[in-house]
Amino acid sequence: QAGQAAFDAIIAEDSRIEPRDWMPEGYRKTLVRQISQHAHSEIVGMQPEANWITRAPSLKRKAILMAKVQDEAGHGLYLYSAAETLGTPREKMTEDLIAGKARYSSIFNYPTRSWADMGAIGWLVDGAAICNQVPLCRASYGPYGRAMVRVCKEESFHQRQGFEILLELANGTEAQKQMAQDAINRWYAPSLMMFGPPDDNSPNSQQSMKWNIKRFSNDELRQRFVGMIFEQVKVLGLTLPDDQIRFNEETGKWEHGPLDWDEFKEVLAGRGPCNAQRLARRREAHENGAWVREAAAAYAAKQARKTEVA
Amino acid sequence: QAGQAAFDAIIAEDSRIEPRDWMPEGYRKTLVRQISQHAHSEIVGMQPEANWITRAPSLKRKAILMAKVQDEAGHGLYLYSAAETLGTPREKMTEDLIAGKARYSSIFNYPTRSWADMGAIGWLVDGAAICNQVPLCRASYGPYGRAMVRVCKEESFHQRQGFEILLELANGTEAQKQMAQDAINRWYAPSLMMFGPPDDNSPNSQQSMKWNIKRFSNDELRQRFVGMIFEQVKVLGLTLPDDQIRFNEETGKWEHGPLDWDEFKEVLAGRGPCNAQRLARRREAHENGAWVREAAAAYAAKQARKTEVA
Amino acid sequence: PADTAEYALRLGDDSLILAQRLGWWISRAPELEEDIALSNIALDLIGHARSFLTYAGTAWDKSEDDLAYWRGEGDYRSAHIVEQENGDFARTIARQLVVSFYQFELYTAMLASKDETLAAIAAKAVKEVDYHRDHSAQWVLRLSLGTEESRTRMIRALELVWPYVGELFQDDDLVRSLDGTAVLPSTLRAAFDEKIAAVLAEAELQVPDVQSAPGGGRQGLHSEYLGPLLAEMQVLAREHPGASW
Amino acid sequence: PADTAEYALRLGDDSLILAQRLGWWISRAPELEEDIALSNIALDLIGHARSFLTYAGTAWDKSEDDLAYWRGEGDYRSAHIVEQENGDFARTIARQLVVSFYQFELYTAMLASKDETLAAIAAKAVKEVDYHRDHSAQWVLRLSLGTEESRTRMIRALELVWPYVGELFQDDDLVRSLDGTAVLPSTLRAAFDEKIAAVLAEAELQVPDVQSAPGGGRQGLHSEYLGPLLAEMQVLAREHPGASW
Repeated sequence: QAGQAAFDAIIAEDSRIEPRDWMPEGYRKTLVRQISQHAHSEIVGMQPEANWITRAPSLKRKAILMAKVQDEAGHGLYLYSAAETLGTPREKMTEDLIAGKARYSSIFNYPTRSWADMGAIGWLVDGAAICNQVPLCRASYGPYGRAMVRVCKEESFHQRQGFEILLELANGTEAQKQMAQDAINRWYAPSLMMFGPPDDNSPNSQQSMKWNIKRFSNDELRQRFVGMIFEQVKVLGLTLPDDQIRFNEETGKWEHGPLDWDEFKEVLAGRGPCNAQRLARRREAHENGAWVREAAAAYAAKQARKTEVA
Repeated sequence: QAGQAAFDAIIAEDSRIEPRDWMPEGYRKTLVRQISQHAHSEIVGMQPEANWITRAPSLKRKAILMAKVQDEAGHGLYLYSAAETLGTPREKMTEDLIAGKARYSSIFNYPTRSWADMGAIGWLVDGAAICNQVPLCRASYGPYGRAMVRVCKEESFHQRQGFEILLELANGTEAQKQMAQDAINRWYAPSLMMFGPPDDNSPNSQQSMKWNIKRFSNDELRQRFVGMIFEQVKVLGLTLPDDQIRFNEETGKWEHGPLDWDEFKEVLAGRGPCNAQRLARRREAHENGAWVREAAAAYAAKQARKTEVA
Repeated sequence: PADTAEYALRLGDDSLILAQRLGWWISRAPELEEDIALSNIALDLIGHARSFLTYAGTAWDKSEDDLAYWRGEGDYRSAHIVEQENGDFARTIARQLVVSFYQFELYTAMLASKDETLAAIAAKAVKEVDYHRDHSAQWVLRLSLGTEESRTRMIRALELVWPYVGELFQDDDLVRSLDGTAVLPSTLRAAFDEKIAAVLAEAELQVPDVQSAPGGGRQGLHSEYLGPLLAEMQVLAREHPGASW
Repeated sequence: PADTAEYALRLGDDSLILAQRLGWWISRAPELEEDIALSNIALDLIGHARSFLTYAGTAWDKSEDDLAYWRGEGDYRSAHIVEQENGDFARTIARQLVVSFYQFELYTAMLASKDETLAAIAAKAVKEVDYHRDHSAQWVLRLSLGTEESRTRMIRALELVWPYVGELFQDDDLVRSLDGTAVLPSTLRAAFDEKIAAVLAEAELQVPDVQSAPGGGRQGLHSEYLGPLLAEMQVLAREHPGASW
C-alpha cells in the first residue's frame, strides 16, 4: 500500500521517518523496545554511580559525579519522550520496568566496588555506549536520532571525565593505582559485552540494519572499541585484562580474547550481582514517590479548573 | 470513710498499698503521673545512647551499650506495668507521650556529642537516677516499689559501666582524656538538675512525702549526689566544672555552685536541643510500627477464635 | 583575616552539608524531573560551598578539600537545620523552603559586603538560590493543596523542621565584629518571615506553632545527625591521606 | 592455622554485620517488646562474632577489635544477605528468618567439628540461634496471617531477601580443604529448605520465585551496602589509632 511504499522510499534514500509518517508495526515495535530499553538503562544506570556521591573523595569530583548522574536522568527523559512519539506513554514504560518486564543494559547489574569504578564506568561503559550510539544519531527514526545527538555529546564529556579519574588514580599512590587497575579488570569484559552477542548469534540485528536503525554489526562496533581502549590504556600506564588484543593487519580489524558469554547470559537472566537490588530500588523510589506524583496531579487539576472558571 | 481510714493506717505504719486497696484519687493520679513519667524517661532515654550503638569503638563496648539500652526498654516495660495496675493502660500513656502531653526527664533532651557521653550518662545521669530511685524502692505503692528494686539493681550496674568508660578514657590518649572531661563538663549541671527544682520552689514534694512516695527532698538528694561524685571524680583524675563544691562541716551537707534554672526551664518548656527530635523519633517509631502491632493483634485474635472453635 | 575565614566557613558548611543530604535523593526522587531538580540544587550548593571554603582556606593555607574532609565534627560550623535527615519528600522540601528563603535574604544582603570576595560569591549564589526558593515554594503549594495525604505530610514536615529555623537568625560576637563584612543574621528575619508567610498563606498553611531548639552549630555544637553524615562523607578521603583525586 | 582462621572470619563477620544492622532498630522497633527481642538477638550475634573473631585473630596475633575495626571492605568475609538494608520490619524479619535457620543448621553441624574451639562456640551459639529461629518464624506467621497490609509486606520482603539465600550454601576451596573442621555449606541446604518450607507452609506462603544473586562475600566481593555500613561502624575507632576503650 501507499504507506509502505512511502516508508520504503524514505529508508531507501536514507532519510528520516517522523512520528506522523506511516510505519510498519515491526518497525514501531522494534523502536519502542530499543528506545525504552535505552531510557531504562539511563535510569537504572544512575544507581551504581549514585552509590558514590556521598563518599566522593573531593568536592570537585562530587560535583562532577552529581552532574553526571543528573545528565543520565536527563537522557532518560529525552529518550522516554522519543519513545512516547511512537505512542507508548512513559508511565507504561516505567511500569514495565518496575514489574521486571522490560530490559535495561546488563552492565548496570554489576556493583561499583570502589571509587575507581567511577572512572572505569566513564571510560569503558560510556565509551562503549558512545561507540554504540554515535551511529544511532543517524537512525532512520527522527526523534530517536535527534535525542541521540544530544546524548552522545554529553556522553563523550562523561567519558573524558572518567578517563581523567583513572589518570589521576594511575598517577597517584600505589593504593590508588591498584584501585584503578582492579576497576579496569572488572569492567573490561562486561563493557565489551555491552555490544551484544557475536554477530552469528544476534538474530534481530539484520532487520534493524535494513531499517537503518542499526548501522554496524555488534562485532564491528566491539572491535572498533577494543582498538580504541587498547591505545588509551597505554596513556594510563595500566593494562587491560586480556593479553590477546591485537590488530590483525590482514583483516584490518582488532581482535580480543574470548568473552564469557555464559556469565553474560546469567546476568541477562536476572542472576547478576545487582539485578534484584537495582529493580528493588527503582520500584521503591517509584512507590515512595506515588503520593508526591498524585499530589502534583491533583494540584495541577485544581489549577486547571480554576483557570477554566476564570 | 473506711477506705480513707485504712489507707491512712497503712501509710502511718509505713506499709504498702496494693492495687486492690482503696486509695485517694490524688494519690492515684500522682502515682500514675510519676510512674508513667519515669517509664517515658526510660523509653526516650534510649535514644541518646542508641545514637552511639552503631559507632561504639570496640565490640565489648558495643555489646555493653546495646545491653544497657535494652535494659532501659525493660525498665520502661516494668514501669508501664506498674502504672497499669492503677488503671491507666499503656496505650493511653504512649499516646500521651507521642502527643507531647506527657513529660519525661529533661536530661534526655541533651544530645550525645561524643563517645565519652556514654560514660558521663552512665556515671552522672544514672548516678543521679539511682540517688533518686533508691528511696523509691520503699515507696508506699507496692508495684512501684517492687519495680524500682529491679530497676535500681540494673542502674547501679550501668553506673559502674559508665564510670569504667570514663576511667578508660581518662587513662587513655590526650584526645580521649579531653573527650571525657568535655562530657563531664556538659552533663554535670543537667544531672544535678535531675533532682528537680530547689525545695523552696517544689510545690508537690510535700504531699508526696506525706504519702510515703517521696522520702527525701530534692535538695537533700542533690547534695548527697554531689558529695558522691565529688569523691569519684578524683579517681578519674578529672574535674567537675564547679569550683564551689565543698562539704559544710556545720550543716553536715555538701554544697555546690549555682545552677542555671532558667536554662532548665527552657528545656522543660520544650526548647532544649533535642526535645523536638526525641519526640519526633518516638512518634515515627510508633507510627511506623502501627501496621506490625495491628498484624500481631489480628493474628492473635484469629488464633483465639481457632482455639475457641476447637 | 581569620575572622572572615571563620565566617566563610559557616556559609560554606551550610551549603556543603545540605548538598550532601540532597545528594542522597539522586536516583531516588519521586519522579525523574525531581532527580534533576534536586541534583541541580545540590550542585549549586556544592558550588557555593567550594567558593566559600576555598576563600576560608586562604587564611589558613588550606584547600577546600582539606576543610571538607579533614575537619572533625566539632570544627564544622553548619546550622542544625541542614544536618536534619531527609525524611520523606515533604520534609526535604520543608527544609529546603527554610534554607533557600534564608539564603536568599543572606546573599542579597551580602551583595553590599565590603569584602569583595564574599560579595562576588553572593552575586552568583543569589540568582541560583532564587531558583531554589521557587522550587521549594512550588512544591509546598502542590503538596499542601494536592491530596489529603500530601497536605498532612506537608504540615507534619513543617512542624518537624521549624524548631531549627531560629538558629539561622542568631547573631553572635563573630558576626557582630565583622561589621560591614558579615551580614547580621537577625536583620534578615523580618524579610524572611514576611516572604515565608506569603508562601504559607497561598498554601493555606499556618506558621508551625512549635518550640525552638537552641542551635549551637556556629560554635561547633551539632545535632546528633552530623557525626554519621561526616563518617560517610569523609571515609574514602581519610583512607588515603595525602592522595589527590 | 590460617585456613581455620579464615573460616572463623566468615562466621564472625556474618554475625557482626547482622548485629550492626539490628542495632539500628534499638529504640525504633514497632513495640517495646521488640526493642528488647531484637537487641537480644543482636547481643547474641555480637557475642558469637567476638568468639569467632578472637579465635581467628590468634592466627595473626590480632584482637577481635583489630579485625572488626581495622579491616577494609575487601578483607571482610560476610555474605551479602547480612549486609542488606533493614528496610521495614517485615524485611528485617525475612532476613532474620533466613540467617537464623541457616545458622542453626550450621552450628548444629559444627558441634561435630574436630576443631574444639569451633565446636565449643557452636555449642553455645546453637541454643541462642534456636531462639532466633523461633522469633523470626513467629513473626512470619503473625505478619503473613495478620492483616492484608502485613501479608503484602511479608511477601514482598521475602522476595527482596531471597536472591541472597543461595550464597550461604556455596562451597569453595577453603571449606573443602578444611575437611572435618569446617562445615560444607552445601550439606546444610536440604535441612534448611525443609524447615523453611514448613514455616512458610504454616504461614500460607510460597518460597519466593526469584532469581539468585551470585554472592562473592566470602571472597571479599561485597554488596554496595557494606561500604557505608563499615564507614559508620569504624569511624570512631579509626579516629583514635592505638587507643583502648
